[in-house]
Amino acid sequence: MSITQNADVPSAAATATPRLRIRGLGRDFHTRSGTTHAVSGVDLEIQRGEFVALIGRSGCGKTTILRMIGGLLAPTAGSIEVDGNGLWRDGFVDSSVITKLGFVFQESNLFPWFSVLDNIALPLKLRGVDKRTRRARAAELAELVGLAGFEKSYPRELSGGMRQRASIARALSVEPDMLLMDEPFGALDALTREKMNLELQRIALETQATVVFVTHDIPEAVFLADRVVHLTPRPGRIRQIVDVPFDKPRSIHLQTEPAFNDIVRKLRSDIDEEY
Amino acid sequence: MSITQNADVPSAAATATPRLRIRGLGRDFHTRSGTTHAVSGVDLEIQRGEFVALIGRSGCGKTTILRMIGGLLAPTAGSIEVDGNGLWRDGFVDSSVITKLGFVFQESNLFPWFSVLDNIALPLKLRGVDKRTRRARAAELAELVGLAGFEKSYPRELSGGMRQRASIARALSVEPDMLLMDEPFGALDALTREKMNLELQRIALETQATVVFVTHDIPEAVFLADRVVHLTPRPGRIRQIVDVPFDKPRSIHLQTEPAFNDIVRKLRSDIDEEY
Amino acid sequence: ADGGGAASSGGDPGSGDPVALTYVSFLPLESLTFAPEMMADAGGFFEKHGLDVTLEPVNGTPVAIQSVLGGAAQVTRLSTVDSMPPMVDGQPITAVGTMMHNSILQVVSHESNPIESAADLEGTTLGMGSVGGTSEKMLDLALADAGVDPESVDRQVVGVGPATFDLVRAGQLDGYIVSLDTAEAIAAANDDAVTSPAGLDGTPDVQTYVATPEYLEQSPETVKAFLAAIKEAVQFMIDDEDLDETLEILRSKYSFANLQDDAIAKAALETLRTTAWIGDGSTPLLQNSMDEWTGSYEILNGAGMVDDGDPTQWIELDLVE
Amino acid sequence: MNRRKLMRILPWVTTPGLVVLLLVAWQLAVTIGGVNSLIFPSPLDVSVAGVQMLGEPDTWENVGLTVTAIVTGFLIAVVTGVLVGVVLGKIPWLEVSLRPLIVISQVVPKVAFVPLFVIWFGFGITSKIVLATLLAFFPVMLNVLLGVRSIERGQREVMQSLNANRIQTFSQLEMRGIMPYLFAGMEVAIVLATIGAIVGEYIGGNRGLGAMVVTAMNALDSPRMFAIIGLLSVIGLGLYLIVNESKRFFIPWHESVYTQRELAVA
Amino acid sequence: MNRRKLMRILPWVTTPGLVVLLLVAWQLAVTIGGVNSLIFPSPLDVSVAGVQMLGEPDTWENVGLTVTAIVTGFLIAVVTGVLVGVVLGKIPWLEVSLRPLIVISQVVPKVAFVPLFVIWFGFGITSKIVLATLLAFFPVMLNVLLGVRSIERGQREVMQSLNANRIQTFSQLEMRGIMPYLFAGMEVAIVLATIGAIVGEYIGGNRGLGAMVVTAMNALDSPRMFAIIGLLSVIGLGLYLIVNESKRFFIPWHESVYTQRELAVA
Ligand SMILES: Nc1ncnc2c1ncn2[C@@H]1O[C@H](COP(=O)(O)OP(=O)(O)OP(=O)(O)O)[C@@H](O)[C@H]1O
Ligand SMILES: Nc1ncnc2c1ncn2[C@@H]1O[C@H](COP(=O)(O)OP(=O)(O)OP(=O)(O)O)[C@@H](O)[C@H]1O
Ligand SMILES: [Mg+2]
Ligand SMILES: [Mg+2]
Repeated sequence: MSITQNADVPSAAATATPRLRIRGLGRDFHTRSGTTHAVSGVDLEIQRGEFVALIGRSGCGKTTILRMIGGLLAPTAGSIEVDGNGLWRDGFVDSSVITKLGFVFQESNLFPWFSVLDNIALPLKLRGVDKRTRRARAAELAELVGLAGFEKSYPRELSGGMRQRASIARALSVEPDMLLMDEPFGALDALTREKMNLELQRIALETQATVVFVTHDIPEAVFLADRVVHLTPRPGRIRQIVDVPFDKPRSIHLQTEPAFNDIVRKLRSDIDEEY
Repeated sequence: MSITQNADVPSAAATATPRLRIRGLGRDFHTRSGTTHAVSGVDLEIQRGEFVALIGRSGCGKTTILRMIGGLLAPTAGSIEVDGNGLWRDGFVDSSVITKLGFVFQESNLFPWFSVLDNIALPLKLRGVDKRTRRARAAELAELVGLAGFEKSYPRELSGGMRQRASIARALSVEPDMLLMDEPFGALDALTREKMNLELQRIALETQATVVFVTHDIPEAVFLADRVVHLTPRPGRIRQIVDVPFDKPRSIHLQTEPAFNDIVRKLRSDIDEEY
Repeated sequence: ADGGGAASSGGDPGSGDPVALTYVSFLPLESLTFAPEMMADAGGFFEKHGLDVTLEPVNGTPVAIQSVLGGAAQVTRLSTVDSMPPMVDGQPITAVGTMMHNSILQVVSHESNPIESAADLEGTTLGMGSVGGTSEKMLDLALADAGVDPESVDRQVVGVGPATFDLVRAGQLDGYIVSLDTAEAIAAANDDAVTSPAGLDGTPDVQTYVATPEYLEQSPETVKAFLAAIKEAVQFMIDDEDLDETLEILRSKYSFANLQDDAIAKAALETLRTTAWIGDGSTPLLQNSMDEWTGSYEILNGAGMVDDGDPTQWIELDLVE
Repeated sequence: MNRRKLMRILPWVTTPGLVVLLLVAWQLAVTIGGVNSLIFPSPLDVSVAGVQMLGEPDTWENVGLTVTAIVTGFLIAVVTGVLVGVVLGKIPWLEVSLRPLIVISQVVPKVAFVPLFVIWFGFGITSKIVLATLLAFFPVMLNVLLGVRSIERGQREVMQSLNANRIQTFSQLEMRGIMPYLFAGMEVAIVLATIGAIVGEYIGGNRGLGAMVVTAMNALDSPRMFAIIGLLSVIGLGLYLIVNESKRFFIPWHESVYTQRELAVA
Repeated sequence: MNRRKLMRILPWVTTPGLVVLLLVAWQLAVTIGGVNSLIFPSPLDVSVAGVQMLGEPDTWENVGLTVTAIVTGFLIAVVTGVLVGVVLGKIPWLEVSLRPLIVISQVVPKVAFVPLFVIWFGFGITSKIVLATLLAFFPVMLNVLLGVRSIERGQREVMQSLNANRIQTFSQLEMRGIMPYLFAGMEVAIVLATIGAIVGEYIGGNRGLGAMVVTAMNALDSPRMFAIIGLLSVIGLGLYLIVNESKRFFIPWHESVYTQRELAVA
């Protein structure tokens, strides 16, 4: 499957309602030490099944944007529409708008009172899936993320990377059609990471999920995404949106091709300029 | 300065007492779901001023080793000597052995009741440095890690990467002569990371600090370290120790040189074999 | 207000600074039961006898006894039902003067089911301040005296205030035991209330001041001065025909509803000065009577409420002049 | 490992040891120090009275009554305390409005309302249960309130992102997150429920161990009184330990439970 | 922003509103429902008595005494509770050995020790302070204990890695980490200290508001008794609110404080 769009006016040509339409999105934080303009004037449209990566310097507002899209943080400006329906209304979220959401947090946020398996199965439990089915599914996912053998462990008995993988498995358990991931592979070694990248690509294609993916790894962003959104900090604004034209599914060997590395290099030098 | 050693018998030739001598180090965890052999039979000698990187798959025992060296977790086998003095005795730590320790944790572990500045200045406070001096030093360090302007913020008002940087600044504030770092740059974007790598190299050289550095980024490990220790998981054992022969200080351009990439590639393929 | 004038003459127990003494009452002072102490205090009788008396209320007779035994206080006032058991046990307390010669406890009941004699108590549910306390002991004595089965009376702990009368009205209680002035107040406020000693006054209960023999040995003059002051205070109230001056003096220092109400206060004081304080009139005020004392002992002993002992050991007869 | 076992055995050694020490000191104070036996009877006298008292069937009936009052009051307090605590914890404006009234209901001297209690609830066990509940409610509610407020934002966001409804958020997150707080509250609450039930027995009716204490006191039978108090203490302690120990089953995952275990090892 | 202001103002509106509502219901119950005015005098009678009472200089002296006893007892309980809680929190074997005795000291009916109190501490304020302390100590200690145990392992390790000594670990980490727990404990403690001081005044002596309640009760002056109880409630509430509000200054960083603020915004 191949997604092709015009590079500079994202989604302007789209005829159907986009999965996600973000207009003039902004968020300020008021604290003791003054006001932080974390995000400001972000416009973005994302189609169903599209994979968008957010990159940018630490503190540029990636997490803030993701939390607003996920219905966790009220914007102080602008609007977010999901399938044409407003997500935020007067600071309150309309949660009926996103039903099958998978959110991978920057911190793993596992529940200390549940075992790894119960943590992974939690979303299924909330949907009323019966115990046997959800345990089976959770065990599959634990296997997928390389946690086989640790199903009964408590989160505190896991290493940092293992916790992160458990939280990825939890987000995947409901087969989400919208997946918001905040540096999900940040604590993983290169090879586990590569494996997870391929799995994520497979899952996203299979389920036609819309993915917004925050990372600080530029090759990773380019490898996975249909479009890479480059943010600049304070206030967090979109500096550019880069289309990645390679067909999907992509193989790991893509990373050695010059066209791939051209995009990576271009992004890197653009980010470099900020300093 | 250039450190050259025989690759396979680390430090065997060293005549002086090594800064750190680890013998037969092991650690088991007993949990509900059975016993995990997290680390087993690790032998390692590290000289004063040496920079050693630990790499290996997620869950292979890197953090566990670091915590034992830092006096935070009692080994269940083997011994650790610092400057020839035993660190652990009957499960109790002899904390007089390491006095100027800087520990960067995998989680940032900031204190929520302190501002960023107070968090960074905490180690100085414990050493009785007067308020004005420690504030000045903390402000310098905040600047160094790119947190200028956020000195008064509380940890919860920071982004993930900013928290991690604050915890690095905290560890550096006492000018440690032993620095244990657990994936310190894991949540940073590529460019901030590069900058921090250079700063870390400068500081380590200037202060002659002994550094043990956990990372999952192989190029980073090779760029910074005198020796790279490659661990394999369950039980965590040393698979190989690779010497990195380049002179220090190293420039960022080293990363484009073939000799550098040969080492990186070799390590990557060795780790690859594990799968 | 000529209270000081009333105490114009008298002994001279000490010279120089007033002697300090702590008196504990087993109930809060705000009851006319303690009119003598209050009068001695407010009327300056203690002062006149060279005493600096602190009046401290505690919650119940046991604490009062223990305060005296422990030395926190020197004098208290006890009914024989309460004082004789520890005396038999060999506790060091001695009766030094008799304040009241019979119980002033009253039973309050409802006119639809009045309790006016010990016989009426049979089969009732009766409220009282605490289980096993003075009221219950007096009740048991009266029941034994009248030949009523004590088991037939169900006892419940209640607050001994006027509010509890609602329980009587509602039929949850048949009656409850209160002190004299409370009874007067309840009767005054409720037309349907019946108050009566119900036989509780039939048994000779003697209320005496007690102190430890050790203290008596050490400061006999202070005890004598205390008794003399009380005696003069009582005499003053007996002499005060219309009780107006008495009330005025008491009100100069104390203030509570029963005291503020002329009718209730006078009625209660009248009963006290014509019966309880003087008894049958055979002994001078406050003077201990060995006959009365041993008689009371015999009855308690007979009812099985105290063990065998020698009551003459527990009493001093020559402290009131 | 060895130390861990030691920790399990230790309380069975040190606590009785301390108790014996206290008893010896007490006996010495009474026999040598010359404390009046009416104020403070000797442990020997007390144990004689205790043995006799335990032989009376009445005693056991009263124990049953008192324990029933304590446990019932405690359970009601826990259930209502959790409900009120969670609701107020999530609806700040309600909390802000109701808190003063709740506080007043706690500080108000209950003695003034005893007549009302008796009128409403009679002389039976109900008024004791009500008093026990009244006293035990507050620490449970306050700790639950704190617990709800202390739940990590990240964990809350997980539930939000999963579109969990109120009941689910309560059962999967809040109910479990507040457990450590709830247990601290319950430990105070069981103690207060004990006090409440006993006070209730002092001031109304004539049954229960509280009434027995008063009867013995009025009879100036100090040894018996202290024996009853000893019995009461053992009951209170037993109930407390049940609450405390149940923590191990309900929150094995909490730092306060597993660090204790680990401290024995590390 | 607007809502935040509202939250600040709200309690000043709703609480008096609720109080007025209660008073009206009470007045109606008395006048229409025919509750005996001795059991439950009408609010009007009570306020008349209250105004009169507030005019007596004695009242203010008694208020001073009672407040002194409460506050002193509370402060002693907090200091000792924190010390004992921290020490026991860090030395499990000591905790395991002492806990039963501490629990017993709490459940034991204090009434048995009233004579001892009177003998040791006299009729003055001391015995009231002791009772207030005794009651307030337990929740403080228990919550501090829980707090010490709940300190995150990672934060502890930071201090360990910095070679911090015990005092430093206490002052920089434990003292601050336990604050939220301590405050929950102190909120219960101030209420219990109030109860303790008042109970202390019941059992002996004739000063303080507790004694005034008993006096009024014995004097059969219900309106006055309720007026004193009202005054006591206001004092208890005031003290409680001081403790509660001081949280904002001591732990502005804690979820329980700042989420409340944010809830008003988000
Ligand atoms: N407290 C604990 N209790 C039980 N098992 C533990 C505990 N800490 C670590 N382990 C186990 O020890 C092993 C090594 O963990 P460690 O944290 O050292 O891994 P790591 O190499 O740091 O991994 P990562 O890169 O993911 O951080 C893991 O299998 C983990 O489950
Ligand atoms: N709760 C908050 N209160 C105050 N300021 C906040 C809060 N959350 C985020 N910020 C500020 O908003 C800005 C953006 O934060 P955000 O977490 O979105 O960054 P990020 O792009 O995710 O960074 P990182 O890569 O380090 O995770 C930062 O400057 C941060 O200080
Ligand atoms: Mg982020
Ligand atoms: Mg790790």
